[in-house]
Amino acid sequence: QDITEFRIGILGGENAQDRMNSYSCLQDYAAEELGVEVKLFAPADYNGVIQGLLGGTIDMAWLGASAYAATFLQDPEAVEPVLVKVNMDGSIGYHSIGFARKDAGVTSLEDMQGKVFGFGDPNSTSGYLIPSIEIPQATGSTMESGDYFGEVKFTGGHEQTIVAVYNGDIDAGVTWADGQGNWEDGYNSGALRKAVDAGLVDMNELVEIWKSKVIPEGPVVLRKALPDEVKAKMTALVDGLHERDQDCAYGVAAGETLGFQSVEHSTYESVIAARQAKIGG
Amino acid sequence: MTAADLSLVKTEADALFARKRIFAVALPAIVLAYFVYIFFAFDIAGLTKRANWDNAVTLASDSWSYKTHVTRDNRSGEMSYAVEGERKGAYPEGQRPDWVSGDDIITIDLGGDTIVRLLPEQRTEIEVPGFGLIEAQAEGRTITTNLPEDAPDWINASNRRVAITTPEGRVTITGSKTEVFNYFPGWELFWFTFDSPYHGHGLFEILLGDRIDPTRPNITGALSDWWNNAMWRHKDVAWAIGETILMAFLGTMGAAIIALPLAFMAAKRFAPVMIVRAATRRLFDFVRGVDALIWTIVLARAFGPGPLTGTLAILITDTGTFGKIFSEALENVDQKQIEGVASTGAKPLQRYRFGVIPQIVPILLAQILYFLESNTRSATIIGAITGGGIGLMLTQAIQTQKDWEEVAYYIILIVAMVMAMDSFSGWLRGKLIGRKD
Amino acid sequence: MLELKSLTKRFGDKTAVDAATFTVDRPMMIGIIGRSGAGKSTLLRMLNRLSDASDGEILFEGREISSLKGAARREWQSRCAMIFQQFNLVPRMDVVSNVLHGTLNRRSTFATMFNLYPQEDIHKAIEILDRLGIAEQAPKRAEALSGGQQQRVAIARALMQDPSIILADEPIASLDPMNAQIVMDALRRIHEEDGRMVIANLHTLDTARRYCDRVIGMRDGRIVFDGRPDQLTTGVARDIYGAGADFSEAATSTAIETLDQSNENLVLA
Amino acid sequence: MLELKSLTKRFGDKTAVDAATFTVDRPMMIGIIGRSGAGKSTLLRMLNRLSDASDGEILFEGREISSLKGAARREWQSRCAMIFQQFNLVPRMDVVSNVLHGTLNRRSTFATMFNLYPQEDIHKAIEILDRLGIAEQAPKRAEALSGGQQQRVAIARALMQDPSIILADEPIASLDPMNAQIVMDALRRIHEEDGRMVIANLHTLDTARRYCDRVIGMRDGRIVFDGRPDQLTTGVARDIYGAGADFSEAATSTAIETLDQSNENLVLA
Amino acid sequence: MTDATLAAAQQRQTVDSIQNSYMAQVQRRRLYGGLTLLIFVVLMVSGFNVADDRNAGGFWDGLHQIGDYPAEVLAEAWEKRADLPALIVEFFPALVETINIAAVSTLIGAAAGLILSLLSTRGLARWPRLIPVFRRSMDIMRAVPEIVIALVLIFVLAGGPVPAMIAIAIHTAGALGKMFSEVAENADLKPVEGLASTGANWSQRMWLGVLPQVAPNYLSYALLRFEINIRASAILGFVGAGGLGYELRNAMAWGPGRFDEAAAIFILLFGTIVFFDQISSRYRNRLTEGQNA
Ligand SMILES: Nc1ncnc2c1ncn2[C@@H]1O[C@H](COP(=O)(O)OP(=O)(O)OP(=O)(O)O)[C@@H](O)[C@H]1O
Ligand SMILES: Nc1ncnc2c1ncn2[C@@H]1O[C@H](COP(=O)(O)OP(=O)(O)OP(=O)(O)O)[C@@H](O)[C@H]1O
Ligand SMILES: [Mg+2]
Ligand SMILES: [Mg+2]
Repeated sequence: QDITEFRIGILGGENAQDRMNSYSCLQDYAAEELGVEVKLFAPADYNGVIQGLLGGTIDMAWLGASAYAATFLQDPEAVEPVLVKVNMDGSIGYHSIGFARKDAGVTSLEDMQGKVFGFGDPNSTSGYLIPSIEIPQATGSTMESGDYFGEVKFTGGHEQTIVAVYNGDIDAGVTWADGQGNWEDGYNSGALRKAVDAGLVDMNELVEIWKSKVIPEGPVVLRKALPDEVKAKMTALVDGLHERDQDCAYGVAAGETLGFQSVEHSTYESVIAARQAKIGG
Repeated sequence: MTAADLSLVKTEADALFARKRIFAVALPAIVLAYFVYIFFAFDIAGLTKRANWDNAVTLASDSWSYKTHVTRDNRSGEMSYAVEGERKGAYPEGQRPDWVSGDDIITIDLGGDTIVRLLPEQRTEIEVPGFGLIEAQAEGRTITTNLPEDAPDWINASNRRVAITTPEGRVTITGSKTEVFNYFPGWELFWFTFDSPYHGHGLFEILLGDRIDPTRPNITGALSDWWNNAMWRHKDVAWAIGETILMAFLGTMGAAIIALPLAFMAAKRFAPVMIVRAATRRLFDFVRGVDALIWTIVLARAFGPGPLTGTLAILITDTGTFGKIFSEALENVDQKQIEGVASTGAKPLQRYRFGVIPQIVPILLAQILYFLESNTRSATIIGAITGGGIGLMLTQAIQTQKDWEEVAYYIILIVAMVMAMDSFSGWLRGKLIGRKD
Repeated sequence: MLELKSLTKRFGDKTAVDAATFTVDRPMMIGIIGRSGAGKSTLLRMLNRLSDASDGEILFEGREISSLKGAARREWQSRCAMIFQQFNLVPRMDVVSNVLHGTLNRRSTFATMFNLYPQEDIHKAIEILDRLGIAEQAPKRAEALSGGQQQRVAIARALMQDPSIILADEPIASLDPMNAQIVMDALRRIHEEDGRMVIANLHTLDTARRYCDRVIGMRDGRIVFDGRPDQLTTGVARDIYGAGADFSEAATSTAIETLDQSNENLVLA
Repeated sequence: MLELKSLTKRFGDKTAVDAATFTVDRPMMIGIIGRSGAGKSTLLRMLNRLSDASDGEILFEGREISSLKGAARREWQSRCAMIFQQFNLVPRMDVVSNVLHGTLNRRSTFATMFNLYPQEDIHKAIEILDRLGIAEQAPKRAEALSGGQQQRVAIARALMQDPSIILADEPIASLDPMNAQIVMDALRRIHEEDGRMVIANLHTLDTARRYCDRVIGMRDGRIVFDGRPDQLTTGVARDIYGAGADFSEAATSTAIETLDQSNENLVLA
Repeated sequence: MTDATLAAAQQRQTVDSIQNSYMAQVQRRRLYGGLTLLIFVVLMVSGFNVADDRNAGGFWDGLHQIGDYPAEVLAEAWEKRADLPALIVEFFPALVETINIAAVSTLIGAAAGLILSLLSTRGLARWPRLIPVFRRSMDIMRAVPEIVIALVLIFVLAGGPVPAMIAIAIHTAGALGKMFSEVAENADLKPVEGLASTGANWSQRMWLGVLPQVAPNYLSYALLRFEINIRASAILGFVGAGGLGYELRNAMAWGPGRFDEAAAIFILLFGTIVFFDQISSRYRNRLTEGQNA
């Protein structure tokens, strides 16, 4: 069957900056390639894109790992992952970073006993899902308030977590970073780096207290119901974007990358399992 | 009046005033007690300590100023110059701000005698008047400086990172790069970005002067470059505002059109069947109570993101509100007019048309126009969730902690938009209903 | 031509109209008098079929009226115009439109929804207004008119229906004496010139005496008097109004002369 | 003790009071007459400093009044009570509170908010009410009182201020003759018993003649007459009112006798 | 005789001219009415098309899916219905926070609105020259969406109820200020003048002369605002300012597995809104009726 238009959803949060703008080159290429109108959608809410993919109103999106898991768990037949971003060092992952204020005397998770700990957005992979699974493994107790930590809060997002830790509202929190480069720069990319660049925090005041295992970057997904030909074209387009137009690839990937490589559903099974576990518990 | 009577009146009056005093004291006392409870419930005491006024100052000053980044990559030694450190604001190859000079030794004049020199071998010198010369050198990840142990609090130095904040600008040095921020008042590149030939030309020059870009007339060229400004995105902003107003307009009007017939079903006088009436009223309560924000989520599944979803969310909520207001207006209509029309043998629809509609039209119009204005505000928020309109741009700008001048710009636009809608609806109300605001 | 057979209206326990029976064999001008609550309005409303009778029959030219339903009932209403004490116009619409409401029964619902009336109707409406001496008010909103003018608009609406009967429920009760006279004169003229039957509830004796060919007196829902105006003596009036010996007609009078007199007194004093 | 020196008030082009000049050397009861728009109200409002004079001076016991500002002005107002045609009470509050408002100038805002009036003031208020014959009304809401009673509450409020001057702007214009007399009697009694100066705008000649020691006539903002009541002949009155030969005093009279007569006529008619 | 016909002719003429001018008026009205209707319909239709076109999914395509999401939520909530009471208890503190935000901001906003309204009403203003200043500032307070203030304040005050409270209070002050001053404009000035003549100061005049008159209307508007503010505080929670709205968004965004929580929070929120809606409309009716009586 034919499609009359192609709709790309752009997810908010972790990698977003001028998203619509950065994607407009991709929009042009896709329109050229597919011969139909291509539209971009960037709802501020994670859930908007997920609902769009589930409801069939969004055809392609670059999801976070947890958002992909959420989509898969609600309807395994809705989307398939096709590509993933490759970092400058060739890896396809990033980390959840636990951090605290230096002058609070916290340098590791052990020091956090009885103190206030902050997650970001409960739908975020690095801001909630992964740390909520891995930190209890490290501490040996649950994440319930009063169990190991004195209190566990949700701040609402990476930015809020950073501000809250920096201001001393909470003793430690988690956010994401690529784990490349140096701590004092806030790593090469990530929420900390942006806060540093904006002049909101000084990395001298912060210390890293925990770092997760590598988390796979979220996949570019296509709706399964799309015609195979369309899927193939779009996969090829995004895959070859790096070679075709460096600037465009920079914009779409929100930073320097080595391009995209193809990815399987199996890469995300651990994240899906983590999310599944959350539902169960 | 006898003396006895009079003293009786006096005691009564005393009692009256005693009562009034108790009442006058009791009410504020209750409110005060509530505030005390809130003081602790909201932890106001802790909050005043935690409040980060530095952030407030940073944000406030950023909203009316911009900074130009001068960055040296301490590994490659490459220099870059960019407004707000953004690619779109980067100076074209070979150009740089006029307060930067030198080739081997790059001298950055931050003004007020504050001078930064970027020397070879990742060395940096900073002259701060009244403090002296600060020297720093990056080797690998380590920074060595000539700073004393007890540096003043505008310097934050460790062996990995040095940050110096002066009134003239900011310098941060890490192993990977040295960044100098120079602050200027105003919204740079608001009209044209660096890649536009019109950058740096005044209004008169563009309007009256010679052709700047030989391929295009000045006015059209300048307009199009301004309209397509990549930094401030005037075109997208205009579309976004249009989309926001569109959502408010369609949602409000659509709701009014749907609510009017339904309101008849909820009004006692027109729907004698109790069950129909109660059912319609509960329906109104329900759609109103759920709230537009939740509707956006429900609707996102069916329609995906976009302005239509926002429109429908407003439409559904307001159908409930209008339904309630309209049916109340219908309950209060004057029976005389209806009877007058009915007595001529008019058919039911005609009775409504002439007996009822003329009476409720002023109330309806006033309410619809009032909601049009308030929905413009709601549409800003709803747009942020459903992915449309100026609200999305604003929340994005805030959340990504981008430049606050952009945030300030959007806020001003939103306020202007809502105020414009407010006066427009007030004007229209005056036109249609006649005076009374 | 009009016959009422023990027409009765009950509101719960209360019998507002109690077996009213009378016959009118030619178009006349009939006044119904009685004190407040006697059932006058209720009677007229049953005649116009604004409310249903609890019992009894109404026959007009042999046809049973009180059981008509739906379109037939509306058709009857269009032949039996009603004028109200409070005028019951649509105040926000202009005078001509209000008069044109008299044609609603004949016109399609669709056209009237958009306020579309044939030109000849509009012309006729203005002519009727002219006949009542208020043609200049035609384009004004009804609410901008004085009480007397509004009542004449109501009469114009009634005439627009081209009715066989005009019912008037205390048409002058909320008017000053001057306007009251104009309105009653208009009703009388319509009766005389067009030969239409007019039944008017009146709350003053002298108006009834002066304008009507026949007077019906009601008390507590029952018809207690039915005769020529000259048969209406003060004694009979006392019966109808249930008043004691201190009953003075002047207290209910709206005639201009009497009042003029007291006005003059005021001015001269 | 009170001296006006070419006191003038202009509203845009219009000169409402035009160089009014007069001197009062001892507490008297003064009536100001003149037809509607003559500037009587404006004059009193300037005296009380409710509005500012455009030109001229007011001196009271040698002190310049018309340039006072802020607290000093309010202090003057508390010494110079004003009574209005429409009473200007707080309708939703009880009578005693309304009387106590006369002490506001002495009370802080805080005390007012919490109704902290000293007991002696409350008792004094009731005594004043009793003096005016309305002590029984003390706990009622002001709006529940008749016009004459409300005006007496207003006088009580004025007395509560313990003022040197009482200004009254047509105090009886909205009262019936019966109540008018009671109110004027009260004002006269206050003047005589307490020795306070009373200046009253009056729109009827006979009231002025009957109650005042001195009458000032205004026309088009200017003072055209200033003398004893007995100097106020019909000719002078014609000048003040600018009336033609058809001028009849009765038309503006509120005396009870004349009106009673016309009322009777109405009843008898 | 000729006189009579002449008069009749003249009469005829005036009627003719009235008929003509009225017909002209009717034509004009029909034209304008038709045009307005046309413009409105065109605006609606084209507006709808634009919105439909710029949306991800089309209106007609999506219509049949409208029940999908609620169905999922309800199905899961029904499955776990046994947990609902426990969840409702669990989220109750968040509800209290939401209501507290609304109550405090209504109180503060109404107090500010009260003062602003008096200061910006002709005839009552303390400084008549500053009326435009106060009016404009109310306009601005009203125009800034709460979410904007809240999001900005979060950076200074960190998360929690206070930014939301301040944001709503500011908006409330502007909105109530306007409504209040409309009421105050119609207040009877006689008592105020009466008090002024005794030497009462501005606050005494307002407290005794104006407030008793306007109190019922003010109270009724404030109640209406309170109800609106409960909604607003829930919405602000939605974008991260604490309270019940935030919990709801988290639960809904998480998707299956926490739909039972979503349902519980929804029941709480909906119940609260309806509850206060009913209470406030009852009291408002009482207040305004009591005044007319
Ligand atoms: N809808 C109603 N429901 C109950 N009782 C009614 C109703 N309408 C009228 N009544 C009662 O019926 C009686 C007759 O009322 P009706 O209005 O016919 O009297 P009336 O003679 O027209 O009096 P008025 O001069 O006051 O108009 C009155 O006692 C009235 O209370
Ligand atoms: N606030 C105002 N603005 C403009 N003109 C005013 C104002 N107040 C009064 N005037 C004018 O000043 C003139 C004098 O008015 P004033 O009220 O003093 O007359 P008066 O003698 O008290 O009349 P009345 O018997 O009607 O109360 C009138 O022509 C009036 O129109
Ligand atoms: Mg009646
Ligand atoms: Mg006056």
